[in-house]
Amino acid sequence: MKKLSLNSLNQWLEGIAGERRVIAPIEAADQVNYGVWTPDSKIRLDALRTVKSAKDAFFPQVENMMNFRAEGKNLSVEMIDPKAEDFVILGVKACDARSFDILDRVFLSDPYDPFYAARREHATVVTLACGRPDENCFCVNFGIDPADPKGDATMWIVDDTLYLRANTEKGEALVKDLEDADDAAVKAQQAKTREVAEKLPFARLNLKGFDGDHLMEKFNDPHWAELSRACLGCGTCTFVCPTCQCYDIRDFDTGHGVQRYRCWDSCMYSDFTLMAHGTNRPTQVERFRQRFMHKLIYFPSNNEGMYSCVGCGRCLAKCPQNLNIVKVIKALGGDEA
Amino acid sequence: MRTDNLIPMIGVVTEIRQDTPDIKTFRVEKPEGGKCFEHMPGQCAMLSIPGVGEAMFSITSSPTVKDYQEFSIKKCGCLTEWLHAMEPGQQIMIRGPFGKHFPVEDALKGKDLLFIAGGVGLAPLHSVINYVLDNRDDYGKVDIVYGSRSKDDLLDIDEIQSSWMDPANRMDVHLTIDRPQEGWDGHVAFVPTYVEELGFDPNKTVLVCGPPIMIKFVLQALTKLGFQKEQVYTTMELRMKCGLGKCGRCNIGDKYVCKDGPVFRFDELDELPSEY
Amino acid sequence: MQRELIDRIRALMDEGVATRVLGWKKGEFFYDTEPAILTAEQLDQLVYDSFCGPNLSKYLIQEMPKLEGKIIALIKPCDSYSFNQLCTEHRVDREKVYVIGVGCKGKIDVDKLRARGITGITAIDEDGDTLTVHTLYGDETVNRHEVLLNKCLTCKGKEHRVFDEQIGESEDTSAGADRFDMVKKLEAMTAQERFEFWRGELSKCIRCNACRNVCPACSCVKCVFDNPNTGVQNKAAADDFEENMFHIIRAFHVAGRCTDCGECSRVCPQGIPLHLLNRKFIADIDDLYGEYQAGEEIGQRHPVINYTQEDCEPSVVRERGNQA
Amino acid sequence: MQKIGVFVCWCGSNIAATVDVKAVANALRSEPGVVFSTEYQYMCSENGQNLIKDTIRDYKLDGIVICSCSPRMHEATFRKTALAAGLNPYMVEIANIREQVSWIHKDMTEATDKAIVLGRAAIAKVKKNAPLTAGTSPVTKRALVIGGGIAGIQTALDVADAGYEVDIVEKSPTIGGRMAQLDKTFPTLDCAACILTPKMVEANQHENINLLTYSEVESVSGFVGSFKAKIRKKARFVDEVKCTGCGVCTEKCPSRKGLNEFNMGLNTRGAVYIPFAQAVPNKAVIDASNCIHFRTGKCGICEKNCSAGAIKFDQQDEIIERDYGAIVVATGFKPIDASAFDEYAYNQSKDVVTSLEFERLMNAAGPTKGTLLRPSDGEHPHEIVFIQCVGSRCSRDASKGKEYCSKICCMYTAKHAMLVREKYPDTKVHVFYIDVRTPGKNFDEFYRRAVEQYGVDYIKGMVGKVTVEGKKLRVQGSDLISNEQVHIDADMVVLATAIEPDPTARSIGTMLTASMDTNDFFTEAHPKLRPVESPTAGIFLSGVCQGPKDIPETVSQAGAAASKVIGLLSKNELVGNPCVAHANELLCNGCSQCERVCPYGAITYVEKEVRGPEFRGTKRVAVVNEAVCQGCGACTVTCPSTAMDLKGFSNNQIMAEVDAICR
Amino acid sequence: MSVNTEWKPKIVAFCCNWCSYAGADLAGSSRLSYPADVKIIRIPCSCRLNPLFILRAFQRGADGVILCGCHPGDCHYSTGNYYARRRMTLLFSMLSYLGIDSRRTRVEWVSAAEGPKFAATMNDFAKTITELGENVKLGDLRCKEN
Repeated sequence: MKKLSLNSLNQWLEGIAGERRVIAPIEAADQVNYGVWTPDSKIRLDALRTVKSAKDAFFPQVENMMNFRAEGKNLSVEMIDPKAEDFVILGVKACDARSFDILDRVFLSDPYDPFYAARREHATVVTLACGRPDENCFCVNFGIDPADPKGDATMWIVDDTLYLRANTEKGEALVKDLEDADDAAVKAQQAKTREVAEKLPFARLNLKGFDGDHLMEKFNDPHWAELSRACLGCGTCTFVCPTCQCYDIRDFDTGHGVQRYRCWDSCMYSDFTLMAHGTNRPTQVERFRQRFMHKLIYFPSNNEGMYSCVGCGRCLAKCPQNLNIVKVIKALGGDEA
Repeated sequence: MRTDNLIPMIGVVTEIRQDTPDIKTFRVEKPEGGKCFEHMPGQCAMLSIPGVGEAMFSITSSPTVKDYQEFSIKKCGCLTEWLHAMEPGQQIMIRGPFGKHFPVEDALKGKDLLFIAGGVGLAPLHSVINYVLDNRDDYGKVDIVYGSRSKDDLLDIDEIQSSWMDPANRMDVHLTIDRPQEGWDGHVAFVPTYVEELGFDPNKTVLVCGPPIMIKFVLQALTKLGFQKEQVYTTMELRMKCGLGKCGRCNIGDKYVCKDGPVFRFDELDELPSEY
Repeated sequence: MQRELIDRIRALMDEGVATRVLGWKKGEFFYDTEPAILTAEQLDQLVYDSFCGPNLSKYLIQEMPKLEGKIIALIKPCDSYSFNQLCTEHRVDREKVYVIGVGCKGKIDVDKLRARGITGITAIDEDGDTLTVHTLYGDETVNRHEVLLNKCLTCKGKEHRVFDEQIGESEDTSAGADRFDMVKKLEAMTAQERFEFWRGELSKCIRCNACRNVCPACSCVKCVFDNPNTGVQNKAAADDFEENMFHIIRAFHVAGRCTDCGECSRVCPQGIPLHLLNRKFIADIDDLYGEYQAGEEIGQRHPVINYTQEDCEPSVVRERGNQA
Repeated sequence: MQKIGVFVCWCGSNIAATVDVKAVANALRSEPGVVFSTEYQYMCSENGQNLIKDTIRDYKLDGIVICSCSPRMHEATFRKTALAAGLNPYMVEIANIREQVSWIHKDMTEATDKAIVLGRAAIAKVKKNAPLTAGTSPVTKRALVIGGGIAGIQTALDVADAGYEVDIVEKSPTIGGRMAQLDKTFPTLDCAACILTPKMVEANQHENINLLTYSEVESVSGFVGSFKAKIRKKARFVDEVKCTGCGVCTEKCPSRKGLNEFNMGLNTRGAVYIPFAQAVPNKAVIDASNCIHFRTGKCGICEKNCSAGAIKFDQQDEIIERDYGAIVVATGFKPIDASAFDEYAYNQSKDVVTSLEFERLMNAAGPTKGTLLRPSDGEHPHEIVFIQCVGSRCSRDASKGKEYCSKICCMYTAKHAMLVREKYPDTKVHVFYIDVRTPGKNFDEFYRRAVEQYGVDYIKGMVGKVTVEGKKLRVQGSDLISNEQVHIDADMVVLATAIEPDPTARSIGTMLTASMDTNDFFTEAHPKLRPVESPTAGIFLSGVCQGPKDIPETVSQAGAAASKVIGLLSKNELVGNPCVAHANELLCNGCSQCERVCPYGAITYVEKEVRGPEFRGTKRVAVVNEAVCQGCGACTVTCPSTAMDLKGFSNNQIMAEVDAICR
Repeated sequence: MSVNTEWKPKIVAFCCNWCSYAGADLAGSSRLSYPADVKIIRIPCSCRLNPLFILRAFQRGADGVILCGCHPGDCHYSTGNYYARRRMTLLFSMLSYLGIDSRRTRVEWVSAAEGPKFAATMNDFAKTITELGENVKLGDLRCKEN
């Protein structure tokens, strides 16, 4: 265990930022999002949640994949080299840290995604334990310990001190020069956090029956129409979600060539599955159902029961009309546990 | 592990045939000649025109054709309109192959085969039929039921008549059109009705492709004739983008059509939500 | 008031006025009320309290084709403007809706509590202007007015512009605030300052379309930004331009029709003050073409589809000297 | 991929001298979609057009781009060329590399580069073009002529003679207009009334002509072939059918306060009056503002004296609504108000008169019965000064006068001078002029006759001031030839005042959506090639309303306008402009905003069953009446969902041009 | 990106067919020159100008956009330019509000008879834009040539 006074945080970060980009929760225009840290940035390690999750660091919202040029009848294609620069992402909470495992299942399974893989390879993930879970946090349901997140290194903030623990070699390299510390304060904080986490309103959601075996039963559940009634079909939940990974591939004609880029997409959008002759999900009920079925049934069915939800609570906080996955779990759940 | 699946290669359209008023067949080769990649019957490829779009099409030609791949494409949207407006010699982008193919090397081997196709639905089966034809001795009796709206909408009619109907090839081809038409002395009936009329032996293995409504009724007809769902294969069409089972839009239940399909056996489909 | 409302709706349903009501229902917490359409059997789920912020009028569009008879809609004073505007645009049929004008004394914004560092909120006791917030980490007291939704701080008044009957008292929560205050502040800045302000705000945009999808004026059957044939379709704010483009065009498309309901800013996950774009158009319209409030009456012809021969020239923008 | 052909025109040296046409053709050849690109000396020539036609056929072109002069010049030509080769005429786009490039740029590189960019934009646009087919609309076989002067009368007669009905709407109680006020006409000096009145009578008696005098057009709606006009027939307070034109009432009328309009207010008339002896229709009219009966409720002398019982004090304005296929504007002119020219003492002395007033003073039917007398004291003037260009060619002080030349003043002043000298050889006549402009048949001979034969004293120079000195008018001017100041003590001064369009022209122009220039003259569709048509289809121009003209020019333009009208009315139906708005039902929100901005009422809403990939069912959608739509595009911008688009100028077409230009 | 030795502005002029495009033709036939940086797009009426087109032009790298139409009251379609006037006023005001220099957008009324005015307007506008320099605030970086 190492430690660092919060007062010297900037100094430490400057040292790291000299060699590689540091991505951290930064407040800009009143909102905290992950961004590239500079000495002028207002770092907000204390913020429980960033608006957007940390997935941007590996799977950015927009990413150029290749360029095309046309001359006469001939085409040429030039692939964009996946960014191969080392970077540190700092302050990732336990829920977001778990989301990387989930995204890995998607992007690093065969055939792996070169863009995502390159970023994963070059990243050092420094997580931060939660000290003050919010009432709509529910990560504990997915076996996540908010007090002891994973990553290459883990941080705790106790009063004015930042405690750090390296979990991997990458992490070790980052913290090795810091002052040693004992873990008593961290342990105390962990106990407190865990105590709160256990008492959270959604600490014990009933996830029984959310598996591949109950696929058709859940799919045909009569509650979907009611659950989705107020859904605006916007992409807020998708875009703030740390595990949503659907994307679109689009072409942009710059006037000098065509850029093929990919960008986040949302299964909540009416054109997500739209083809020239129609769509297989004609109403918001089907689209809404798809999103939650995927997170709670389809994904675990293909991934040894791993849910594609980390309980970060962003959709609870951000849905314009207060729809969210907890309401779905409760409505569709079997008998109360 | 392949990493280039998202990056297409350049293909040249070397030949374009107008098959029906709204279907053209495109022959695609590498700029230096030869096939862009190897594939198996039932697999698909992503064709794209930069700036217009990219879409998944099933490969119509048989893997036994060594020099090129062919795609029979119906005009129905922005990209297909562009494709239909193309001239031979133009380049397009192509990537693939994608998806599961028909089990021509295992489950189908040695079986009596019944192919049932409607309209442009012949395109994916075309690949299998020619594959079977080129390995004729590996399979039992072959029947083909093919129907379309009118005689002008029958795909590959020249090839059907000259090759598939050639007695030497030992295949029974049953053509039908939906409505009586001048100049047509063949059968007139909807495909499902014709299948029922023909009354096939329920020991055959069936490969069916066509419009959803046709498939639904063909399945009913087959059930009546005593076929089991485990004997029937089909291929699906959904909106796809990445082809890698990652972008999410062809996700049906716990399957991704681009990766786990497009070829499915009907008993597999029964376990999926009916969102296709 | 919630009890009174439920009783009255039940009575109306018993009379056969309608079989369903568009209102709000309870969520998981006391604050996360959800727009809902409820039948007589589900009426007990109906909630009407200080957390019923969402403007419901847009939901009526999708209900119109399904309706046999009427639907009851709970409309707050500010929502009544949107309702009228939708009627003007033939998106909602006034005849098919039984409007209960529900009283409103301002709605509370939980995010404002969170922004004050009050987290782990489990309950709120309201006592006049004082709110006692119970949290996992202890209790806090705040002034109610300070945590009202932004739109309540520029309340359009307690009058329902349309209703079949009214239930409950309303209160003007604007406290005399000038809703153009921030617009004026921005206008007073230099061009560079304004540019930086908007870059800072708009660069947060994640193009989730929440602003558009919640907006009662953005009721297009297919938005230009979703339509591949328009040439401006895009799914992501790929760069600065896309961020600007989407919001400028959206604001322009609703100019003259925007009732300033404030939903766009309420739902923005990134807290972008989108209403300041719409409000700029409103300020300009008021200033250049005479005061106009969209949705005041059904059947109005809004200023952007109107003209007078004496209108000012576009050079007025330069002449007003706010280009500095 | 579409196959586009590009044709770059040299326009002789007009384009080729400044634009490297070969380089343009070469650059455009490599644009995606272009399969053919060439240049040629004159694309609009027969050979050029044949080249285009052959290429369209040989290359099976889907669209062509002509880089040439303005589309306003030859768009129609090349569309016909395309059609002749079997290509839809709307698959033609023109890059304007003459007016917008070669004629305004000097640097060859710069001009060539710009020509290439404009060519690219046209290629980008034509690739988004769609073949268009025009709709048709019926033609109402009746014409409306607004204005009953010589222009209107001549047009009406010519149209009527061709067998079509014509309504003449004249705001004053009689037709005849300004020409009726003239005494003699240059250069032949025949009497205006003698040549005009037979035409007036003919118009009155023509079975196809319907005179609506004392009437004004209130509103016009519709479009070429199907105009609908509302005409207000003002109350004459005299029953036109019963009135015999005997004139008894006009003699008995005790009110004598009304200024005689016909005599330019130089004398008065009764409140009930017939404008002049040869008025058509020869019917009395009551000027209510001067009538004692209308002012006090008493009098009624005319009523008592009318044996025909034609006086009708209770007559009301009548609104007549009629359909017309064509409208001719013949609203004429008036002299400008001379009172603005204080330096010529027009306001100070009655003996300073305008030329039109002088015309009345010389006329036998005028206030002096044709004897030239000073209006102030009725004495015979012995020395007269004519001042030309009063208010014309006023470039230095445009607020007072007009920048243009009024064209007719030189000649009528020569006429006046000559007539004075002939009738009163003792009278000295001086004419101050800037230039004497006599470009017409026998005009210069006429002017020289005035100088040489009649001894009119022409002084090149300006008059600085006219001052009243007792009974005399002191004219101070400068003689630019002898370069000295000139002082003349004259008995009369005649001002050749500029002419301007009739004040009613502006409102009529707005009503007809016919464009006008800043002087309120109607704009012709083309200054050289379509001089008698307004840019607004179905609106034709006759006479001075289009620009200053003398009588023969007016009559010939009137005839030309008539022939255009006849050409139009001879058609049973018109082929419309296919560049009209169109609503995509699937995208339409049914919001009615477009309906509200359409100036033609071309958009209506209906409940309709629509089927699309995302929607099936009944919805409220906009429908465009293609015969009524004129293609302005106001609706397209109002529509937030782009459901409304304009054919020929679609969103995608314009956007493609923008992209190409900004590339 | 290559060094911008001689930057030339890109100016898009939307001209209504009936007045301003004819005015441009008159400027041409009168040989009244204006910078080649101005490229004209013909639209039927000033009211056809969709704000989308203006933003599109800026996206693609335009440095200035000008709309020319018939003088108010002279619209060939009688009311088109009145609508255009309101729309453009509001749009320009909005762009200015976002910090885009209001001198980059302009509306001028030019009749078919005003060839000299057309040329003078374009000269003046081009001069203004040249002085303002490259538009960096509203444009799509992807569209820059590199």
